[in-house]
Amino acid sequence: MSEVVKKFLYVNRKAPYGTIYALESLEVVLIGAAFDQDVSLAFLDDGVFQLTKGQDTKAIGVKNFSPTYRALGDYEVTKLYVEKQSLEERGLSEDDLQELVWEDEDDDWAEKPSIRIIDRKEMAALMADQDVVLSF
Amino acid sequence: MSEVVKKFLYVNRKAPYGTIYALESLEVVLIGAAFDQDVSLAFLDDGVFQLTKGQDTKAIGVKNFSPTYRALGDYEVTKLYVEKQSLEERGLSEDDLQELVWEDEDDDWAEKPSIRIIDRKEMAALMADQDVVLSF
Amino acid sequence: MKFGILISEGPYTHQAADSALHFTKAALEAGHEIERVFFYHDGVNVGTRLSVPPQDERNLQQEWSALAKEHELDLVICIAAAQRRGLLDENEAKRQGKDANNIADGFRISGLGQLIEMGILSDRLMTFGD
Amino acid sequence: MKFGILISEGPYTHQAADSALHFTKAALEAGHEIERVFFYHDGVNVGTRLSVPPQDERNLQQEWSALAKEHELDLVICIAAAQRRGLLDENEAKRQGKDANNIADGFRISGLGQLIEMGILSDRLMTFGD
Amino acid sequence: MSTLHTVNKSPFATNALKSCLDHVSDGDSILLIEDGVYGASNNSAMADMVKAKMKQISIIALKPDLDARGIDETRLLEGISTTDYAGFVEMAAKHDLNQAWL
Amino acid sequence: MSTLHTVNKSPFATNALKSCLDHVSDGDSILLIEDGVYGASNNSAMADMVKAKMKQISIIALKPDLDARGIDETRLLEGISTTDYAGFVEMAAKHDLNQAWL
Repeated sequence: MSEVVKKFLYVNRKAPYGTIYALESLEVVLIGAAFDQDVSLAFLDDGVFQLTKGQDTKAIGVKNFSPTYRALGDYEVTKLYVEKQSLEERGLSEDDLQELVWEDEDDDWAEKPSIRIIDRKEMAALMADQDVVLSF
Repeated sequence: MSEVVKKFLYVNRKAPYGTIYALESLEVVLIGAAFDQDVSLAFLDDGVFQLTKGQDTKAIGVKNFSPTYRALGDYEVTKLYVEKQSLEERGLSEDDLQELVWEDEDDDWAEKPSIRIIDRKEMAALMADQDVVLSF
Repeated sequence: MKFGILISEGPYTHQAADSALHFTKAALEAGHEIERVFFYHDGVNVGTRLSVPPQDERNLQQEWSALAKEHELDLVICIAAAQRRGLLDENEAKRQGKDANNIADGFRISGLGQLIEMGILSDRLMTFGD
Repeated sequence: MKFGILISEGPYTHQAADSALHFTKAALEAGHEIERVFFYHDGVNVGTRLSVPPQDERNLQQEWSALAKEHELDLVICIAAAQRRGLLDENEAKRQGKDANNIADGFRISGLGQLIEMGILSDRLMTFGD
Repeated sequence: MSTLHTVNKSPFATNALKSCLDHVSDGDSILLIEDGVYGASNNSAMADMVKAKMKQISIIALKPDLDARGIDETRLLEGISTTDYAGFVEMAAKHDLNQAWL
Repeated sequence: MSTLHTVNKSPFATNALKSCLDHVSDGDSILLIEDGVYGASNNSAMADMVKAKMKQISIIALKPDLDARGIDETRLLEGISTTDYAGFVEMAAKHDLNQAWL
């Protein structure tokens, strides 16, 4: 719609299912992908829980949207920054998260990881270097 | 409506104005007063902020409901338990709270204080000794 | 045993209305009675018939309405909370001069006294909120 | 300077819709432009014309509608969030087979793309939520 | 007299679990539901606070909510048991009182 | 480049202020609004955490929200200034970016 390319950061600080913010944040990301902006996602505090493996919502009757994160690569949303300290405080490591990948067109469609574990300082720097921050 | 008298405790743990829970809790207390039950109010955590003096909401355009606490005595709601540790953590003392009183019919209408500062242990004991707890 | 159920948050935004639904179903299956279900704060929004959640998600209003029909549950929406949030039945709409109402089948609007009464008449009052 | 305003919580329950209103008024008074006001999550409930807050309280829907009229503001309610929560305009009601609608004057329902577009077109995007 | 306390918030996000733990009486139970089940996980910064109370009271986590969040048995703090909605109802009936920490 | 961070939660209730303080950059400002203004009060258990960051960044509290909650100037942490909605708008324009800590 315009040739402006802005840096958009989606900040996810809340756990999934207890409240709807994680799901409705993901809905914005999916729609936003069509706008060809420079998109990053940040997961910190309880937001890191959104990416954990093995979510099974059958018994609470709520839609399991965790598989949708695996589709983000196809939408060219490939930069998911996860804060190391937030994982550690919650007793989690990278192994507890889903494996998310994207295919790099410029590198013979090689599969590359979308999740990048960064520390708190790098997260602060990432946040400072944006044009638009959307908080959920 | 019935001759059962139950011990009702209204637990207030949230600050006023940022969310509506404090106001809508007070509305339940006022209606509940007509039912002749044994009513107590507990203020702990951010709930202690509900009782502070000097609230002036003009500039935020929201109704100031702090004067309503002063009317509770007339509704025979006379037991407002405030947790000492919650006050201290917030840098508050009893002097920062409104003075709330009730008139004791059995003591020649003597004015008595409605606020009772109790410590955490007494608060736990108060909570355990109820028939119905309503949490806000 | 008689349970009273208090729901303090709106559907979908918070899980409270889901948890309360599952608890209520489990209580009925175990042979308990449900004295009343009272909707307060944003909980009143569970009772709008105008919601249209995505096809692949649960419809909480319909599930509550169906459960109420099956078990003759008393689903009560607080009138004061409902007025603030725009939840009306036909009478309220008329009384307030509004041209539409949005309450769903199986819900009724009444006063806060019904919450206190539920506390008195129930053996246990369970709160689901935020 | 152009501001975009995002409101993520419902009226009265959270102060967010109040804070956003005061900010928007102050921005207009200072001579800034408001690119758009976008209502998401429970924020969509600001736009119901069926709310009847107590007489001695502010009426947030009416204040937003009046401000929009005076300054030709674009008040956009997210369609996906609105469907879940039962906020409909006449078209949506028809499309969904509902017998009533509840949107207030001055608000319009549209897609999430309008939020992204607001982020692109505004100099600053301000978020008021919970 | 004993109370069933329910906690539905993540202990990393709000002070609800901490405040609940500070106000329980001997013989009470805490049922962790919704985002509250994160308080049942081991190796977290909250684990010691939770463990310290487990001599005095029982802590139970709702399995449907654990499952939704991908928390399996290997990630539970030792001594925390799980239950389903039927068990939740049973616990509510067994205790004299319910207190929700919202 | 600098950011205006807004915090609208009580620091005694949620971790929003703490997380914000952990992620600010030099030259940023934090504006405390709504229940966030409780973070501006002195003598509280949170005061040291807030004070520690004040060399690096400015912390401002919204006066209409302080007034609503009965927090007068004698109760403010030293070094915290106040502003009104017009000042809020000015700050938002002056900084390059707004980040809300919800």
